[in-house]
Amino acid sequence: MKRIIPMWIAIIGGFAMMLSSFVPLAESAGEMFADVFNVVAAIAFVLGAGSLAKQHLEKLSRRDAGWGYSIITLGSFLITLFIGLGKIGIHPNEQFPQAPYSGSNEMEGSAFGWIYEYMITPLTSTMFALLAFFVASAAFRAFRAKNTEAILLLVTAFIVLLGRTFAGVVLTGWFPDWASGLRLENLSIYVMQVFNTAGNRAIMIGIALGVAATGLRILFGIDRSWLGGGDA
Amino acid sequence: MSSGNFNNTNASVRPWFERLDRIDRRWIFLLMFLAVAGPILWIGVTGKTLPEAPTLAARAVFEEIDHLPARTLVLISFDYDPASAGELQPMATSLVRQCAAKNLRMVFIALWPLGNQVAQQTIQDVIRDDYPALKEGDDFVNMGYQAGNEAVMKLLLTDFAKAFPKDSRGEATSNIPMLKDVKMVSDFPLLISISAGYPGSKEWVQYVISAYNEKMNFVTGCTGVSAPQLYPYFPQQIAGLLGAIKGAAEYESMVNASLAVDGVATPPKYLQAQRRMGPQLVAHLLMVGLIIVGNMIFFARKRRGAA
Amino acid sequence: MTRQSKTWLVLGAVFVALLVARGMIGQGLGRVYVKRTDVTVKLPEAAVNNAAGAPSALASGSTNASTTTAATQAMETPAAASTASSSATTISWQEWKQVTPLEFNAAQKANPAQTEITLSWPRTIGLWLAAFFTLAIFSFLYADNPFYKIAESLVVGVSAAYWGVIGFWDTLVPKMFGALTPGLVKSLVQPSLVAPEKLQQISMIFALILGVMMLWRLLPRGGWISAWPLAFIVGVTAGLKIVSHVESDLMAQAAATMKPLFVSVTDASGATNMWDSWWASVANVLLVAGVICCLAYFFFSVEHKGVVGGAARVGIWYLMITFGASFGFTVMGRIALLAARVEFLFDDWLWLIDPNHFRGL
Amino acid sequence: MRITHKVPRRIFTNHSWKCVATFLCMAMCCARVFAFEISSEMSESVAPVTQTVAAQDIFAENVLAHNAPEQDANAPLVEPVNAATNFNSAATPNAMPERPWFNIEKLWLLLWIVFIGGAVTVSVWLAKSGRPIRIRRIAALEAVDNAVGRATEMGRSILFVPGIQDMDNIQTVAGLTMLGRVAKTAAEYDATIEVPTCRSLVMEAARDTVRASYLSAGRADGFSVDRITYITDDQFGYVAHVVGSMVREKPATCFYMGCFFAESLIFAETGNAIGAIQIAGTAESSQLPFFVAACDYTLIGEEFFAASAYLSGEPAQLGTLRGQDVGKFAVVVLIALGVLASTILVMAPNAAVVGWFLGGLQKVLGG
Repeated sequence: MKRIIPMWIAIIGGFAMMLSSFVPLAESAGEMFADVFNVVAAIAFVLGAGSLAKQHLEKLSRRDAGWGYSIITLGSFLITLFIGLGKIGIHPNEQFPQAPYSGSNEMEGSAFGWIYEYMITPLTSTMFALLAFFVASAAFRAFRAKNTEAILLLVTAFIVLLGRTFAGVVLTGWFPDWASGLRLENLSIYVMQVFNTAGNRAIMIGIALGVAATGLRILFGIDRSWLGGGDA
Repeated sequence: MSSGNFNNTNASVRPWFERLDRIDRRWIFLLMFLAVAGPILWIGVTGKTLPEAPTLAARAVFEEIDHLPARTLVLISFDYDPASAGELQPMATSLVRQCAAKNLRMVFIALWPLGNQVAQQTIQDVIRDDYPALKEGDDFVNMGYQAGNEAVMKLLLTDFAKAFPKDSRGEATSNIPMLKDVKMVSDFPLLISISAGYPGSKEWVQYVISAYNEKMNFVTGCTGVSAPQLYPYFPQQIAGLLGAIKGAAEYESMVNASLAVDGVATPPKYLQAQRRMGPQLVAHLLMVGLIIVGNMIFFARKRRGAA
Repeated sequence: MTRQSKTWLVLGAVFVALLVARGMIGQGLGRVYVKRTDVTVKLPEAAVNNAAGAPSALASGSTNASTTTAATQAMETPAAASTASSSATTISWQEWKQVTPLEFNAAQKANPAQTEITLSWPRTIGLWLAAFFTLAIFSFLYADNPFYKIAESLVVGVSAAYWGVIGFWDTLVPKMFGALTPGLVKSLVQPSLVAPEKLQQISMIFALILGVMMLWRLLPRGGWISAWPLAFIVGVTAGLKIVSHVESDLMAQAAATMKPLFVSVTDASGATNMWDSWWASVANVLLVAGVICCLAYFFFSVEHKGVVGGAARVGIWYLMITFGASFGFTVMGRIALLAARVEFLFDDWLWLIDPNHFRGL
Repeated sequence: MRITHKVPRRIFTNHSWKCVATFLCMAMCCARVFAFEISSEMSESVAPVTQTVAAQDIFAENVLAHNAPEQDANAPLVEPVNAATNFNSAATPNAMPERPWFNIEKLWLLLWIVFIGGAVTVSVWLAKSGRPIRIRRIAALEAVDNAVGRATEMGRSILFVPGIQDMDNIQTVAGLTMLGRVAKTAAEYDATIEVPTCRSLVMEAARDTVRASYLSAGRADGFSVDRITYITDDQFGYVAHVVGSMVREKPATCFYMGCFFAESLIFAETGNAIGAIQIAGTAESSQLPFFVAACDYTLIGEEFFAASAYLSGEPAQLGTLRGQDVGKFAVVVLIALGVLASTILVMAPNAAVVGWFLGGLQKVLGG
């Protein structure tokens, strides 16, 4: 019973939503679901926060290796939560001075804004910037002419990379007009227009069918592994 | 995250390619950092930028605007927000500068909520600061943001004033002198979109340009992420395309060259894209070099293995 | 001392020495200046009586927390003004906007005693912290180390709370509380709130029930009920995505592939341009063949042998070309990100370069 | 792989009646809609007629466009049709003042879904009735057992990252079904599996899934909730934690299954540096190049959605894969016909029948 009811909830919800896409009157059902989902996700944050607190408190109480870092995580979590939820130091919005909480947490000069600008932004954007290093090491290691597939991958990446720089333009810019299609920058546009379009199109068609089949497996009750059902 | 530790004891016995293949990847990281930091420092200190050789797609943007007669109406749509300003602002600045210098009449619109803000900023930086003779309402007008994404585009097909009933100052569209003869979007011979995603260039092509391909030309500047999706439309529907900071730099160099005055240095705000291309060039060359070295190792080892 | 810690020590020492040296020359190191503006806002007549109690609760917190330089003045802001005299119908506070060092220098030149533009200690400290974090994350490229661990622990704690706060103020308050307790939200948060529709209210009650079911897990008994909202979400997602993917991916992409294999391109004079026609035709042939071959690769119930096998092999080639091209195109964006961080270090923090002429170099 | 199941021939099994019932419902809806279309065309004579005329005009324009000197013939045939129809509907917004209960413009979309649903249903039914199903080898999935076994041998853990999106993304759902399979294998091999998640709801769903997998493997005692944790909703905050713990814990095997964005390469390169076996699967086509370059095995797009069914080895699930193939075959045939028709049309612009045929094909695909 504990698995049958959720399965039917999914089936009914899914088919109702599918049909609503075709009924003009219910066209906003998708948006409404998005709202409902966002609210549920926001409420479920309590569960995530609980898990976070639990793992670090356990680490602390066990005095695991690196428990000091758990203090940092927990402390920064609680402080940020307190400042943000209480809108500490936020003055009301100029348009609505009568509403004490009308100010935005993101406003310049607020404590929450400070945390965002000087902690979250540098930390996350530097993490993002690590990618520049990883593309280099991945290119060095993986782009080797081991077989036909690897050669195609490598040669295309090479052409596009070179075509994106001034050097590529200088290298092949002297090609006469009738062979202008072979200039690196045009070659990379050609690759994008033909091969990339073809590949992406097929991937998208495949994904659409894959999504449809996955969805139908769920809606027909064939696949219940997501339900914690293991095998049907 | 130390990768396989280099074994020093018998390093000298190994052939060069084996040593290079087992190179600690941290050396690659260091090279990458230098490839980016070096040019930034060099360009920052000397103020010089690297040369650009404009590609076909960027040249087309410049020529589309360049061949228009003075006083032509141009519709410029700001479809991005400050988050993608790093890539797109240099394009917007140069596009508006070229239009202002050519004395075209510019109509600004925004389909992104924050697009109006970046449009205002661009108008301030380029038109008000450097072309103070241009008058709002006669030579340019900012119609502000209009919600509705493609719905706005569809409305523009039939009725411009309905889509944008007033400008950002609050002036009714019917009272704006330069818009007197504008009924619908096809009254603009050129449409420019600076686009960071949805709604943007792709939607302009699908809803507006395909309907008026003979009457209107369309040029666009877009982020690196969306450029691959737009190339299939070039040059049929999109007459000119600026992709990412590279396209911006190429176009910027063309505009600067066409407006250069002897003895006067180009202000830094018109060099943003070319400045940012410095680290790109060196880092791309590094990547190309790494791929070549990687394959030299591969083939050297293969030959050794075969011998 | 191990070799690694020696390396760290030497690197650290060299770095600090360079930093001190940099601080001695030129204009020094990164600082942030702010400009103060006083804001006075009139309370709407009707609101004065209603809200008189509420703002005072917030009063002590209404200072601009990060700019403590002026905390003493700021302490006497909103509520102080509105509670001091019952007839007061205005509230006021101070705002601090960041300005360039150039503006600070100009203001100092004009009037050395000015207090309008000042050095902001909280923001300057923030700037240095940000620089420290940037370097701490970069240090991970060398090896895992305590600096990275500090940065990691901090970013996890801060960002988890950040998204929780965003979820509360940007989703729960306007959407759920706005629909269920519009009066409260109107008086405290968003006076411009539009009265919720019936349907909206029903959907939010539904959401609340689902949310409570999720939280039931925290109770010792009956946690199984949280499977219901999850099932609802999964089912509805499946239903929605089937429709949207079939429409925008399958149908639209297939329709776009129906291209003629033979095209004739005519130039301005009306004559057929053989060369261009040939290229355009080849492009279309390659495109159509590519789509079909790639689809052949994705066939599951047919062994990749014979014709299908050949087509699938060509399909894989197409996919590899696609991946190579995407890889090459993405590199530019990634390097731009690194360049932005390096520019932050060199420009905002070390004041080594000044590309935007903020310091008038 | 060749799976032959000898299942007793029972037509109305538990699943089939459900599938058949839902399929019948959908078919009935379509039939009703067809009837609606006919009756609406009969009653509202004005609007439909103008629309047909407009459609013909567009078509004529289209053919003209191919011969017009300044128009490049390479221009996609589809977009002008699309846009022009949209233009028409925008120009005459009041053609249908009342909102009908069915959006007639989406008729073909509904039929496509019914078609795919029907193909899946029939395939499942055939599979259940004992027809042998052949499924081609998917290397990445063949490697799953070995990869899990390796972790047990090395005494290290398995890392499973179910993407960075929430439960309203179908890729996350597909990732979780995959997690169910991997967790079951891990439970059988007695390997530990760590699942850091980026969303609270995903954490809860993953806990349910893994718990059930351990249960069905008969190792309920081996399950620990604490190995499935919430980190942070922030993309790069999450990445910072995961790569940090990767270099410290050094998992022997890493699975990346779900929706990924820029972090794909950070994970894959870090995993590579610690020498882990890496199996990735995503439908995010912009990230596939990075997984392909840096991981040992990658499930590309549709393969990722097929993974869970493939690993289950159940006839019903494998049947859905064949249903997918039927859909793909239909697409290939339609594309081939469309290409043929438009090619003929270029060579002989006056072939009205072919033009009409092509128009029909476009309509089938929502054009």
